[in-house]
Amino acid sequence: MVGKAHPTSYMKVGMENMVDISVEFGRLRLSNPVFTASGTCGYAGELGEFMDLDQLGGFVTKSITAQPRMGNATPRIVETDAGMLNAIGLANIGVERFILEKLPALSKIKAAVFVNVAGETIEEYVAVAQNLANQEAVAGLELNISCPNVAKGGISFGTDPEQVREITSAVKQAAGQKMLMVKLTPNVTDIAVIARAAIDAGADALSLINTFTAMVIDIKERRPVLANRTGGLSGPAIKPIAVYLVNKVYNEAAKERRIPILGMGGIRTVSDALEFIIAGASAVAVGTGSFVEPACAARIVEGIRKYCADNGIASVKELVGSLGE
Amino acid sequence: MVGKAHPTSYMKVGMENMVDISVEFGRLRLSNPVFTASGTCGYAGELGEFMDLDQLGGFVTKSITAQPRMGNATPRIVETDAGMLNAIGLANIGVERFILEKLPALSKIKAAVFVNVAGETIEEYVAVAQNLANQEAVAGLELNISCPNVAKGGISFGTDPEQVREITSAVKQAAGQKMLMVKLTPNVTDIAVIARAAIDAGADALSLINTFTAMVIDIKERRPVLANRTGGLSGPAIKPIAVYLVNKVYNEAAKERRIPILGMGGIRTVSDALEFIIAGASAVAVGTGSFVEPACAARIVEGIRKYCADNGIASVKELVGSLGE
Amino acid sequence: KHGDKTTVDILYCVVGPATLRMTTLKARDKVSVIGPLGNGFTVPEGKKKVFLVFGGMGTAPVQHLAKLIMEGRRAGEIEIVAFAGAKTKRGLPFEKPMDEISEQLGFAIREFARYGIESIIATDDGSAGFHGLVTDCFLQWLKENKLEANSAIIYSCGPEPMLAKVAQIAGDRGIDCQVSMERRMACGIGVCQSCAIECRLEGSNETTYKMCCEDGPVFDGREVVFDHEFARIAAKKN
Amino acid sequence: KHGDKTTVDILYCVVGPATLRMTTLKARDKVSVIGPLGNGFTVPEGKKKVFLVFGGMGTAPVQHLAKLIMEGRRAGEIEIVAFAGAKTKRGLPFEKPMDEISEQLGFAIREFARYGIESIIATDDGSAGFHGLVTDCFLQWLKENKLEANSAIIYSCGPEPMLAKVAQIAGDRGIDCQVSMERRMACGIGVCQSCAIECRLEGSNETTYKMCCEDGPVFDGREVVFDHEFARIAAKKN
Ligand SMILES: Cc1cc2nc3c(=O)[nH]c(=O)nc-3n(C[C@H](O)[C@H](O)[C@H](O)COP(=O)(O)OP(=O)(O)OC[C@H]3O[C@@H](n4cnc5c(N)ncnc54)[C@H](O)[C@@H]3O)c2cc1C
Ligand SMILES: Cc1cc2nc3c(=O)[nH]c(=O)nc-3n(C[C@H](O)[C@H](O)[C@H](O)COP(=O)(O)OP(=O)(O)OC[C@H]3O[C@@H](n4cnc5c(N)ncnc54)[C@H](O)[C@@H]3O)c2cc1C
Ligand SMILES: Cc1cc2nc3c(=O)[nH]c(=O)nc-3n(C[C@H](O)[C@H](O)[C@H](O)COP(=O)(O)O)c2cc1C
Ligand SMILES: Cc1cc2nc3c(=O)[nH]c(=O)nc-3n(C[C@H](O)[C@H](O)[C@H](O)COP(=O)(O)O)c2cc1C
Ligand code: FES
Ligand code: FES
Repeated sequence: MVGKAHPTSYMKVGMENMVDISVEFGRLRLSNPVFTASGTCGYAGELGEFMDLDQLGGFVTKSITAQPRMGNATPRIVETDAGMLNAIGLANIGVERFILEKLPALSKIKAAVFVNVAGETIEEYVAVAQNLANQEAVAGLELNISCPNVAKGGISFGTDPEQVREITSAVKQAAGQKMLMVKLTPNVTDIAVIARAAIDAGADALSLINTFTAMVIDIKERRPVLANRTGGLSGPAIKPIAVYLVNKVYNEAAKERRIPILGMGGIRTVSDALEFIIAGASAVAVGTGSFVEPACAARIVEGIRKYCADNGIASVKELVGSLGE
Repeated sequence: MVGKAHPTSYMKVGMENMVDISVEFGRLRLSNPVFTASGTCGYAGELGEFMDLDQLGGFVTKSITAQPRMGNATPRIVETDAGMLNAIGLANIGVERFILEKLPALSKIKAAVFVNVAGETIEEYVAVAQNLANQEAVAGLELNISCPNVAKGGISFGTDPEQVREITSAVKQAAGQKMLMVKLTPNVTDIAVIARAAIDAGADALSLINTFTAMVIDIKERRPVLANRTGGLSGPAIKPIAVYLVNKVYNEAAKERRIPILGMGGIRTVSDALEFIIAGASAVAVGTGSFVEPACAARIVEGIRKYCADNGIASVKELVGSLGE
Repeated sequence: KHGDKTTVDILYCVVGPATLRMTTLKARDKVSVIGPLGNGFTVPEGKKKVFLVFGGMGTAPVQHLAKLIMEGRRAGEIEIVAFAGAKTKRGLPFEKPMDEISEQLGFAIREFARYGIESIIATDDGSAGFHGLVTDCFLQWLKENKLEANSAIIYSCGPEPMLAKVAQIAGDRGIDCQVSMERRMACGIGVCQSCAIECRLEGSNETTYKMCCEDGPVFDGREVVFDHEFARIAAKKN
Repeated sequence: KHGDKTTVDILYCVVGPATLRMTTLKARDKVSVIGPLGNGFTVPEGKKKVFLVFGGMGTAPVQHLAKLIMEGRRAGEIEIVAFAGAKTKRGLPFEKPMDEISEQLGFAIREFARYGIESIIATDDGSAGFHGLVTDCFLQWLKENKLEANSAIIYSCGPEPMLAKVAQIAGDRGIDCQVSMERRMACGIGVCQSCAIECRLEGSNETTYKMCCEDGPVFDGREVVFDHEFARIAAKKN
């Protein structure tokens, strides 16, 4: 059992250097299991002031679409108990400008770069994937079929196993050698069914969870606070649901197919990250947590190293899916 | 628009007495729209010390099954950010003892009494309903097809429209003249589909939401904190999702069929309750909020009266489903 | 600055969960602050007449601007007139009650009078100063006084409908105008796109979103698309 | 009680979110408290020898019990011996360091010595007092001393495995024993069924759940089903 070893601080110093926190994420080997989540860290440049991006295991960009998108009207966010709603509406500069203006900087960081791909039609998704397939700086694509904040596309692709299969295999083909990670929505009856559909259609990895569709009402005005009416709930509020879903997908879909999971939803501390890893995630992503503390992800990397050292765990890989009876 | 009228305090005092906070809930007329939620207020007697139960509009009992149930092993609960997980496992004294020991006291309160009915098979549900059909103290039944904390029955009935139809019509028949309210789970892809299935099969009212399946992991022991491994997430954390789902069910199922909704999920303040009412709930229930403050529901009743008075609203009925563009 | 310590005063108004949490802070609590973020008001060369038009808690930043100008190198060249708006007398965000004589002399607000700045108050209900909106009060002043538009500039901070009106007044008369905008912000550093402000692209009819946290909060009055119905319309279009 | 005010001391240990929040309270903050809830230790007539066996923060309630007994009407008839357990010397929840002479005299803990109560310390690592579990220390005392079981009673509070051991020791020797149990509680008033404790039904092999908040926290040592594997087993059965 963990927690019973009590090395002296001298030993700990030694241990921390000996601990291996690198992980295998499909065919990628990452220096550590911590990513930033899509939409919460821009295109990397902005965060550089607050944290050394080389410390991250992976970096996921804001969703990119074939054409630039202005996004929704404001208010686009509202705070809730232990969480927030957002309805940004996939505001982004479009894949062409992304490649020209943002990718060069991204190519310099050590973290594995995943570009989050979104669209309103399968063709749009495919177009973005084709554009990125030959970009060396890109380690993989994250297929966003789970955005609750756009009228067309987005989540509607992610709730029906048949559509998941179709879009996944289309994008897989377009993505060439790039690793394809499919991002799942929690707004479904059985997430394992969707996970298996994605895997069957060629997904190399799964990421979960995206946000829950939700609403906050201004009781004075008697209308929704967000201009988009609804938004996606993220943050610590959803963490226990996210941990459960990661464990479910791990047990019922990912484990036997050896498909790695990127777990997220409310991660803010080392202990939150470890819950996801123990539940079955090979890596974790920090989203809303970065708003409260821009260097949150980097702090978690160090915390994981310390946890392993303190508990005599030689490699963080031992922890993945180690949830006991 | 609300919030623009500024009566003097003298007028307010007058207004508060003139305001009508009674609601029609199907064919029941309730003195006000506030209930206690199933499982969070026992069988009423226990709460009597902390609040005058006659102040409530409605009272929903803990789930009752055909046979007594001991419930799950402990720990049965764990606190989370702005919420809690529970896995009580439908511990209850069984319908026979309930009628003998608990119903007499319940028959004395003015609030409309709904008995929450649960089971592992349709036959069990029917048996409980038959036992209650002739009890005068019972205003209606709440059909719990959404409990995530039992191995058999519970939520499995509530996620498939076909099963919802089957169990609803079976219990409807057994329930005789009693009002039948069906309690929906949020753990589905499209809650409106389930809502329509219940209505088609004879539901007189809908209540939502029950809890979200969730998990908290003890990272030292590397196992779930709850003995049942998973539990149901309730409390303020889930409120924005619950408000959205109530609004969705109202717009896509309940409104045109004139089926009242009992809205719940994280209600703790007057303003929370009003969000649900504006979203489309004819009445609201306080669950986890009663643990923090046993008299929470009664305080909300007074707050609703005050809100109406302050805003020149003659009847709370005007607010139901009044969400604007 | 006191020796090796820097002291910062934070003037805030409780409007939501974050500011409510701030009230629970006690002495010696540690808070982590990222800043300064975004831009600020700028005073272009050649400006001789400065108008401050503000309402509610919008007072805080313009009061600070007035202090900077009057303590700065160009203090001698610049004349400031401040217009403060509030719903009622009690809503004025100033500590001390006004004194009637100063008010008649045009120095209604002590915080400004300290720097010799003329100040005029408007209340929606007329319980103090001008009876009406602060923007109507400002308009009346403009009617009653001669002004060389080129060397004048308006700084405004407060509720958005007020900013819209001020920007319109400025636009109509060709007076430069800087407005300090407000949006709900999640990250404050330009990564989340939550604080979008619709802005006109120069020399075109098209608009783009700028980020209030990074590109603002101060924008040129001509640039911002103030359309209160915009939010609703856009939402319906989707 | 001070005049018309009643003062209550709350001794608590930070173990989770609720106790952590308690640390943020400041003087004059208002808190709403419901209580007292549940039962407490009772001292049946005829008891002459009282053993207190406790560990960690379980010290708080038994220390209070000792005070009540020694200040009560039967103080003269009753003799108390206290056994305090901790992992290490530093883990002992007492304010002042022990003094060696008192320790040799059997009055290791000042808080008890004040009332003339004999006290013995056990630490898991032997850094103070007896080297080993507090229950082994207690067992050794029982071996070395004569005791009339009927007129003795044991009160215990602390980690559940310790309570289980104490209850077993008591059961084996026919000594009355009251254990103060702990469960995660949501409501505290018997409505939510979260704090279940499996108890034997008298005169049968069956068990039932009692509620720690309402029927406890103090239970008869014979009544409680201490089975650490129970939780897991039951979970698997479902
Ligand atoms: C860059 C920036 C800095 C800020 N700094 C601070 C700060 O340091 N501290 C802080 O607490 N807040 C600050 N704010 C918040 C902001 O000032 C307030 O949200 C805003 O002023 C509303 O305040 P209020 O509700 O008190 O105003 P209200 O009392 O609602 O309105 C004040 C006055 O504005 C005028 N007005 C209102 N509506 C209209 C209309 N339709 N047309 C014309 N005029 C109108 C009227 O004269 C009215 O009396 C800042 C905002 C920004 C953008
Ligand atoms: C009615 C009631 C009242 C309470 N009152 C308070 C209160 O006022 N304030 C408060 O903060 N908490 C209170 N508690 C909490 C409770 O006392 C603690 O959760 C518990 O004592 C654990 O404390 P610890 O972690 O410090 O003990 P630990 O340091 O983990 O253990 C202390 C000692 O217990 C013994 N022990 C441990 N494991 C075993 C074993 N397997 N076998 C035999 N002996 C063992 C050992 O001697 C050990 O050194 C109360 C609990 C109850 C039920
Ligand atoms: C402001 C904001 C913007 C987001 N934008 C995107 C996006 O563009 N694409 C996407 O796939 N997910 C997006 N997400 C979802 C996050 O990547 C993440 O899945 C979710 O927020 C849960 O994690 P968290 O609780 O740590 O934030 C966004 C989340 C937030 C809060
Ligand atoms: C401790 C606990 C026990 C519950 N037991 C039941 C139950 O027996 N039957 C049921 O239908 N719902 C049960 N619920 C769900 C609540 O009735 C309610 O639907 C849910 O908690 C959301 O509301 P809240 O956030 O206000 O608690 C229980 C909830 C809690 C927290
Ligand atoms: S607050 Fe995040 S971009 Fe401005
Ligand atoms: S804590 Fe609710 S029944 Fe004991």
